[in-house]
Order: sequence, then C-alpha cells, then structure tokens
Amino acid sequence: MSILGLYNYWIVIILMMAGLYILIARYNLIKKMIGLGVFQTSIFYLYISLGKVQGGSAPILADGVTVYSNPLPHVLILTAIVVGVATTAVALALIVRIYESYNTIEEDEIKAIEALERDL
Amino acid sequence: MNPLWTLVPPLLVIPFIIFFGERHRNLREASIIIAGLALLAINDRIYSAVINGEVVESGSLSILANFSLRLSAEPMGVMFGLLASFLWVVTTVYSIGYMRGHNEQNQTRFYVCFALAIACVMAAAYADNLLTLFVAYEAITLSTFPLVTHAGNDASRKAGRLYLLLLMCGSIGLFLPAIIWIATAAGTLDFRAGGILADAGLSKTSLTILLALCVFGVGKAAVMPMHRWLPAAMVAPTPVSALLHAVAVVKTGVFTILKLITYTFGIDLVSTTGASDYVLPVVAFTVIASSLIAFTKDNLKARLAYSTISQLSYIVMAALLATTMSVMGGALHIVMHAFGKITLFFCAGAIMVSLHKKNISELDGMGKRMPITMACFFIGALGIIGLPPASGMWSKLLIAGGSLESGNAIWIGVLMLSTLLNIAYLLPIPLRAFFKPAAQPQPEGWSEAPVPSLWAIAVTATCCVLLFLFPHPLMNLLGLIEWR
Amino acid sequence: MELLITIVLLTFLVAIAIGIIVLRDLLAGVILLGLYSLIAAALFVVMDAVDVAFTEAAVGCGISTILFLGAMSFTKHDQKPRGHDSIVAIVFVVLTGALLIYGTLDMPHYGDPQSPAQTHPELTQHYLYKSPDETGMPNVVTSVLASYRGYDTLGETVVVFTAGIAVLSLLGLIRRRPEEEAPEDAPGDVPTIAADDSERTS
Amino acid sequence: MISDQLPALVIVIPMLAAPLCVLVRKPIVCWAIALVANFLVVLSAWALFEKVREDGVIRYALGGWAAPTGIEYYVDMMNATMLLLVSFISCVTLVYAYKSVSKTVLTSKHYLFYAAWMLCLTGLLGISITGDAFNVFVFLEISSLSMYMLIAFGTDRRALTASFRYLIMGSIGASFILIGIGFLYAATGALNMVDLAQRIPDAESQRAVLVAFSFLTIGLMIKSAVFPLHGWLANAYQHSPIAVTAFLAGTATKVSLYVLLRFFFSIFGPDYSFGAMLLNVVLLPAAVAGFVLLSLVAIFQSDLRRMLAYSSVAQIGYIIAAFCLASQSGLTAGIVHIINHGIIKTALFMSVGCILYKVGHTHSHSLDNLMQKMPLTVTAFILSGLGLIGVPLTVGFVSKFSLISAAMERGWWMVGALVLLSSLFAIVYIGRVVEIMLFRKSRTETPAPVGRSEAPLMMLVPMYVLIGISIWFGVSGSTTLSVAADAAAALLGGYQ
Repeated sequence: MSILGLYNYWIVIILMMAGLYILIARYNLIKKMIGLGVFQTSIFYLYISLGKVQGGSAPILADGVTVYSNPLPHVLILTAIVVGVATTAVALALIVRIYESYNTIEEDEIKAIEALERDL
Repeated sequence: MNPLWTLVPPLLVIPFIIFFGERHRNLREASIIIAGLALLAINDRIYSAVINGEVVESGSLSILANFSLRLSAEPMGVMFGLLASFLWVVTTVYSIGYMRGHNEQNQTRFYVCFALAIACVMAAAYADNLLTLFVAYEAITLSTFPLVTHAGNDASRKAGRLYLLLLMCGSIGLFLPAIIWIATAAGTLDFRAGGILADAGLSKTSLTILLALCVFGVGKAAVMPMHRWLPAAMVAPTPVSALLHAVAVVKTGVFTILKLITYTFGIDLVSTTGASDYVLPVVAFTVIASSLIAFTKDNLKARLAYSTISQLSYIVMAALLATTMSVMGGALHIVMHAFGKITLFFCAGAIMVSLHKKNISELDGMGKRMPITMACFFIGALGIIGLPPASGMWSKLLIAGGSLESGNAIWIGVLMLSTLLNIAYLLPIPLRAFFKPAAQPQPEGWSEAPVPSLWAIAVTATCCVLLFLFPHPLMNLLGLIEWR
Repeated sequence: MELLITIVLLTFLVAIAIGIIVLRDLLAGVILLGLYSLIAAALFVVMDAVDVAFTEAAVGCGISTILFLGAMSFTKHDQKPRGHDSIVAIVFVVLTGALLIYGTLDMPHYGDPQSPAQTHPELTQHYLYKSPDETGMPNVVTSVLASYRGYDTLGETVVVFTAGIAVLSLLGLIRRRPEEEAPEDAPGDVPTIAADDSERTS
Repeated sequence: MISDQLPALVIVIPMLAAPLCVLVRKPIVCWAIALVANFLVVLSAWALFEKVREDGVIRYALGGWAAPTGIEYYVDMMNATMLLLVSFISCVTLVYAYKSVSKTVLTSKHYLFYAAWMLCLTGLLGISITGDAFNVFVFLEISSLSMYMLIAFGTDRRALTASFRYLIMGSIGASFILIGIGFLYAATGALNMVDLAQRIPDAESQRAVLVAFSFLTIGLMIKSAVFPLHGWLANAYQHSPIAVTAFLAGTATKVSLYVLLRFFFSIFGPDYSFGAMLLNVVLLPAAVAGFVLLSLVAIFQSDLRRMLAYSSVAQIGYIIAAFCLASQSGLTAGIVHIINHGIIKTALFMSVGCILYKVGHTHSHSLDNLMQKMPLTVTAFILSGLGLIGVPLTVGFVSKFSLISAAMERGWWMVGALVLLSSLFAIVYIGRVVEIMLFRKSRTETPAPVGRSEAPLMMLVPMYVLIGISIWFGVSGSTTLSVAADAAAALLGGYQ
C-alpha cells in the first residue's frame, strides 16, 4: 500500500485542478458547473482518504473488529455532498433563467451583450 | 461663562432663517442681526472675563480614545471671536443692501451657510486643542463651499471645485498627518503655554518638515503655492468675499498657524532650533510675489485678493519669526487687516452694485459719483498700507520690531518693500477716482450704494481710524498671552 | 487486491476528467460527471466510507445528473465549437496544484493509523469507543451525524431548504416548455414595474 | 433560564422565521414576521453582548455534547459585536426594504424574498457565532445560497449574471475554505476552533498547516472581496435590489472579514500569521493597492451604485491594512472601521435607493439639482458621504485617525500617506456627485417641473436612524473605540 502513500493525494489534487480549470476557463455556464462537480467530488475524495486506516473496516461497530476507519470525515462529507448539490441546483436554475433572458449560455456572448447595453 | 454659548446664536438663528425664508425677508434679516448682536455681547462678556483673569472653558467631549473636543478662551481666540462676531453684524447689514440690490438667487441658503460658517469660526477661535481646531477648520471649509458656488454657473462651480480641492487636499494630505505626528510624538494635542513639542525630542529636520506640513497644510493661510483658491473664490458674492475671504476663512488659517507656533511648537523651540529657516523664505517670497501680481490686476476684486494673500503672509511670517513681539504683531494684524480689507471689499461691492463696474481702469472720475465710498476706500487703503491715521500701522510696527528682535534684519527689508508695493497698487485707485477726469461724460449727482451698505462701509472705515487712536484694549488683551 | 482496484479506479477518474475537458458535447459531459461520481462512490466503498458511497451514488450521481439533464432540456446541448484555453487559468491552476502537492509532502501517508486525525482522543477515539454507550447505535457515522454533529446536519437541512426556495423563486411553479416553443415573454421573466402594477390592480 | 439560551436564540429565531414566511405567503404578513423575528434577534444579540461584556466569554455546547467532541458556540467580545452589528443593520434595512421591494419585486414572490432574507441572516449570524471550523463552511453556504437568490431578484436581467458570477466565485471561495479545513484537519485532527488553536503550535512546522493557511486566506479573501479578488462585487451590488445591496454592503463582506480575523488571530495566532507566514508581504500590498486603485476607479463611475461598490472594496482595503499591523491599536482601528463602514455604507446605499425609488435610475450625470426635489435624501447622502471621506466629527474620521496613528506607531509612514491619498480620491468621487445634486442647473431643454417629491417615510426613517447613529459614533468615537479595543484584546489574547 505504500506506493499509494502520497501518490494517492497527488492524483486527487490533479483531479481537483482539472475541475477548477474547467470551472475557470470554460465559457459555457453548464460546463462550468460540470467543472464545479468534478472539483467538489475530488475534495470529497481527499477528505475520505484522510480518514482511511490501513486494514480498517467501515465504522459500523461489530464484534471481532478492532480497527475502524475514521468516521468523522465521512460525516463531514455527507454534509458537503448535500451542500454541493444544493449549490448546483441553484446554479442550474440561474442558468435556465439566463438562457431565457439572453438566449445564450456562453459567457463571452453574454459579456458582449452586456457591454452593448452599458453603451446605450 | 462657557464658550459654548458662542455657538448658540449662529446655530439658533438658522431655523428662523429657514422659517422666514424669502417670504419675510425683513424678519429674516432682523433675526440675523439680533443673533449677531447677541453673539457680540457674549464675546464681550468673555473678553471682560479673560481680562479679569477668569478661566473660561467648556466641558469636553471625547471623540477619540485620548483626544476630545473642548473649548476654552485665551487672548488670541477672544480677539478673533470678537472680530468675527462684530463683522458678522456689519456684513449682514451690508448684504441686505447688496443682495437685494443685486437680486441674488437663493438668499436663504446664503444666510444659512453664512451663519453656519460663523458658528464654525467661533469654534475655531475658542478651540482648546488642535483636534478641535482641526474639526472647526474643516467645518469652515465645508460650510463656505456652498457660498463660493453660490451663483451655480460653470465658473463658480469650477472655482468651488478648486476651493474644495486645495483646502481639503491641504488639510487632509498635509495638515492631518502633521497633527497625527504631533499626537504620536507629544502624546497630547492640547494647546499649552510654551508648546508641547519641546520635550518630544524631535530633531531639527523633523521639526522643519513638521512646520512645513503645518504651514502649507493650512491652505487657508494661502502661502504660495497653496494660494490659488483665494483669487478663484472671488466669484462669490461680495459679502462672502468680504467676510469670509477677508476675515473668517483666511484669518482662521493664519490664526491656526499663530496658535500652532505659540501653543504647540512654542516660540522658544522654533527660534532656538531654527526650524523655520526653510519655510520663511517661501513665505517672504509670497509676500513680495503676490504684491507684484496684485499690481498687474485690473479687476478690482482680483487685486484685493492678491493683496490679501500678501497680507496673510505677513502674519505667517510674523508667526514664524517666533518672538513675543512679532507674534503679538501678527495677532494684531489679523484685526487691523480685517477692518482695512473688509472696507475695501465693501467698497468694491458697492461700486459693482451702483455703477456695475469691476475694473480699476473704469473708475476714473468716479469719485464725484460715489464720494463717500471712495473716501472710505482711501481710509481702508491707508489701513492696509499702515499709514496714519489708520490702524495697520501698529501691527506693522510690532512685526518689524519682532524681526529686529529675532536678529535678522532682512525680513524688515521684505516688509518695507511690500509696503512700498502696497502704496503703489492701492493708493492710485481712490486718487484716480477723485482727480482723473472720466473717459466718458458722466451723469451729474451722486449714485451711492444702497443705504444699508453705505452704513456698513462707514462703520468699518471709522473703526480703522478708531483702532489707530485706541489700540489699547487689544494690546492689553494680547499682553495676557502666556508664552512659556 | 484493494490496491489494484484503487489504482484502476483512480486511472478511470483521470481519464474521465480529461474527457470532460476535451469533449464539447454537454450531454457527454454530464454523463461523464455522473460516471465520475459513481466511480468516486466505488472508491469510497474501498476506503470504508459506505454511507458516503451511498449518498454520493444517490445524490452526486443520481440527483445532480437529473438536475443537469433537466436544465439542459431548457437550454443548449453544445458548448461553442471553440477552445478557450486561457494561459492565466492554466498558470493559476498549476500554481494552486503545486501548492497543494507541496503541502502533502510531509503529510501522514495514506492509511496511516498514527496520523493526528486518527489519534485525536476527544474526536475519533471518543466517537469509536464511547458512542455505543452514549447513543446506542452501532453505526458510528449515524451517531456522529445525528448527535455529536447534529447541528451541522440541521445546517445541511437549512441549505437544502434554501436551495429549494431559491429554485422556486427563480423558476416559479409554472411548467416550462422546451426552448423552441418558448413564447416571447416567458412566464417567470424579469418582472417589470408595469407587470407589478397590473398584478396589484387585478 | 432564557438568558442561558441566548446564543441559540440568535440563530434559531431567524431560522424558524424563514419556513414560517413560506407557509404564510401573504406579503405584508411575511414582512412583519421577518421584522419581528429580526427585532427579537437584535434584542437577543444585545443581551448577549451585554452579558459577554460583563461576564466574559460564553461557551455554549449544542446538544449538550461538550467541545471538541460536539459543536459549540464560542462568544467573546469580537463576535458578540459582530452579531449585534449584523442583526441591527439587517433589522433597519428590513424596515427600509418593504417599500422598495414592493415596487420592484413581483408581489407573488415577496414571501420568498423575506424567507431568503431570514436565511441569509441565519447564515451570517451562524458564521459569526460558531466555534467550529467546519460549521463555518455549512453556514457560509446557507448565507451564500440565499444571497445568490436575493441578488437574482434584481429588476435588470444583468442581476441574473451578476448572481451567477458571484455563485462561481463564491463556490471557488467555499471550496478553497473546505480544502483549507481539510488540510488543517489532516495536520491536527481537530475541527473545534479552540482545539485547533491549541494543537496548531505543535503542528506548525508541517507543510499541511501552511497550505491550509494559504487556502483559507484565499477563500476568505474571495468572500470578503479583497482586491484583486473583488471582481464579483461591483456587478452584484449594482444589479441586486437596492435593499439587498444595502444589507449586503453592511454585513456580508464584514462577516467574511470577521472569519479572516478569527483564523489569523485566534486560531493560527498573530505570530504564525504575520510572523512566520510573512502575510504582510502578500496581504498588505493587496490591501494598499486596493484602497488606492479602487478609490481611483470609483471616480470614473457614472452609476452611483457601482461607484459605491468600488468604494466598498477600497474600504475593505483599509480594514485589511489595519489587520496587517497585527497590533492592538491596528486591530482596534480595523474593527472600528468594520462597524463604522457597515453603518455608513448601508446608509449611503439607502439614500441611493431613495433616489432610485423616486427618480428611477442612479446615473449621476442626470441628477441635476436633486436637492430641490429630494432635500432629505440628498442631505442623507451628503452626511454619510462625509463619513466616507473621513471629515472630522464623522465616523470615518474616527476610523482613519485610528488607522493612521496605528500605522505611524508601527513606523509605516507610507501606509498612512496612502490612506490620506485615497481619502482625497474619496473627496473627488463624493464631491462630484454632491456638486451635481446641489448646484448644477438642469441641462435638459425643458427642465422638469421642480417640486418636492421625497421618498416615503418608511424609507427615510431607517436611513436617518443609521445616520443618527453614525453621527453619534462620530462625535463620541470612544464608544465604538472601546468596544473595538475589547474585541481586539479578545482576539490577541487567544482562546481561554
């Protein structure tokens, strides 16, 4: 398991950064939200891997098991998953409204429209 | 006697002014005059209390942890307070004639701001510490801003912008850092006899920088290059120029510097360390240069404005010489110059209202049409120059004595030179008016200013003479200043 | 075996992330995101986080995919056929990632039973060994969720409530038609003052 | 005893008011419910504040599980002050909101508006009161989600994009905070703030702590709109309903700044944050550049709301600069400016809202001679504008004087000088508008008939309440300064 020692974290970080990159660099609003999803899921993964104990089992107490993985990160991430989906829902509702008002969901086009409005 | 009372009449009259408004103009102006007389009476009470050695002070209001707002009377402040309250009454009388004769707009706003400005001047005069003085100083700037932009046209808004910009930039950018520096170095901002910086252990360089920050930061003292606002502000109606730019605003500036030198730096500290060595030449330059500029101006109010700049720098110079005699002379010059200059401004306004003339070149032969005004102008000019029988002589003598005392005769030279220039740019005006024939034939008979204005002019001109004859009350008062 | 599974699944995740970056079709992106969540859920099982895995599979993979698909039915399926790979974004992301990797260099290794997180006497240890007596539930995650950190769970409920009313206020209860049929002034459009007035008078 | 339950009441009341609004749905009743709830919160916060001031720190274990096993509220002078400030500003703004909201928001959605307002208040208060790092994240999301929703209520369609951009930035910020908390947890195993503060000194050498620190800082900088991460703020403030802008300007960024303070001083400790971390090298230039540049940018804005938004970013720069001093006097200056700026900026946005209500727009170049038409509103704008500039006897002077003296005490002359420079810019941007409203004659061909047309009393009264308070705090600055000094001492003293 020692290969995974830090390597595990690094992969997760790369995944996180992939999500962050989509979130920042893509102009399509839905794509941005997909990026946010990748970003957040990776953060959840980071938390869960912090709680893993080698040779441990799920923190459901049972006879004959002595080593358990840490339950606290699990609890935190249960909360965080729900929060993340809530954010996604609000964002998607906003996107639908933006599409109705601007007839596009590409950020650069929206910016162009807004710049035009400001000049008027 | 609580000096807070001096704030009451000018603030109390404001609701009345607004209430009477344009509909009852007589009542409105009567209420201002009553307030002015009440203020004068209060100041007189404070004067007698101070002469009798009583302590006159208010409670304090703590606005920052260690610093508070507080009023108290000391000789220079009493003198300034008396001066401003007396001239408020006179100016109000004058403005009745002027504003109505000129059909000015927004007269109610004008009187409200005017009263507000007077209240601030009172606070400045009786400030017990530098913080209070600074607060009052800023308040004066803000309350006079609507007066400068009174006309509302592009020119006056431009002037107002310059006014606000220079004064605010100076006070926030230079003066406020100086105050904070003083507060950090001395731990207090109180005005104390002998100053608070003597034990602060500042080097000569620091003191020089600090002094420069103060002198240039107090933009109202109009030391070059901070003087630009003053001529620009002359777009204001003449009563404003008269009271605010010959008395309240500009005199608050020099008054602040006098107080700083006397009670914050201490005259001994300034004279022994030579902190003013680098600032004095600039001030002297201002004296001469502005006199020269005044010489070139044909617009009467502009010429008077530059003359004001020069005279203000006298006072700053007197303060920076930092001897007892020069500082007293400077303080006295606040009063003497105020009466002389306000007379001149009143006359300029009267000429504008009656003859609709703004330039000196058009005044030839006008002595026949406005003899009283021109005669008063002559007296006022003598007062500024410092010739008997007008009041300016005493203060100039004291300042000259002070510069001898400081051991540097060069400053006397500056004084003499500028006095000569004074003669050259002021005296020809009445002389031309009386003795030079008019370019075009003029209608016969007098066409003097409106009666209230004429009264005001006569009163201030008389005061010029009276102060020449009886300067003792003021001298006695200034004799009470504690120097150390 | 566990190691092998982990490595394979992680590799999948990387491949999916690359796929999402490269592909322009939004539908594919959404499906890949669902897949991403599903694989993450599988990994959570490997890491003993069964509760989280359930939730991730149901919420992260299920609900959020449905939300995405619902939103897309009102909008477009395609990202514009242009890449916008911004240098600034790349630099920012690389720097952030480098900082994170730097931070992990002296972290306790994966699965280390002696890490501070595992040995905290009043948190992990308390939860694992005292919770049966204090709460009487064998599933420690449940007892922490419902009792020890019940306040967080309350907060979570409020978040969901907030999201609910936010969506309600943005979209309204009126049924939306797909884009082609949408009338000029779709209901739920930006309210104008005139509209407001008419509503008040009626 | 009810007084023992005060910390919980502060959160529970608005939290329950929100669903109640949704159930009732009748606009005026919802508003009344929200107002009453908010008023009760102010009372509880006030009682809590007095209690903390007398008896010292209050620790309230939720569900009876003592920290660090459970979650606790930790209330000292610092967050007691924040609770009072936030709930009070919200209460006053809520009174103000009724008129402007009924004009611009669809009547059928009023109940959602007030519910969201209550949720936002819950979130902000929850962040301020909690003593648990992860709980901060949860309540941050409550406040953020409701803020996105409130902003999207704006009349302009640009409100939607402003809200979305804020959502993106806010989510990045929240995710960064989550990463920071995760690394902190990895390094110490703790989530409770007091527990963290005890364990960090042992873990200080770990790189994970450094990473946690950096991510928390960046995340909170985004949430509190510190230059150069302020991009979301201007649009959000400009396009959201004006009552929401007034509310957010006084509270939202301030609460994030509070969290920043909590992490820098209580949890990591000033020695770590400003000593080992050399935060000054990063944060101070950002703060200084922020208040100088953004004040300059504000001068060129023709829309009043946008101008004030940029000015807000500049003011946040002052606060951050004051934090960077990391001394008792510096912190005091920063905290006092949080209070003072919260009050005057809310009042300023309220006066702009009155203009919007009557005139219909906020383009500064066509507000000629507004003084004739709306004297009370313009007077309010001037009075609070003077406070923003920092004219003596206003709150701005108290803040700036304390900030500059604190900077000079530390020997940072340049910072003091730049603060003054940016005050000069403030004179220009406020003065420009005031000049137009006061002195400029109308430029239009046929000047509109001039007559008094003031905003309704329900908007004017809350505005003047705030202005009255700002004058009171300006004239007797010691009131706020002593509170701020206590708060600063609580932060610097660490956890007991």
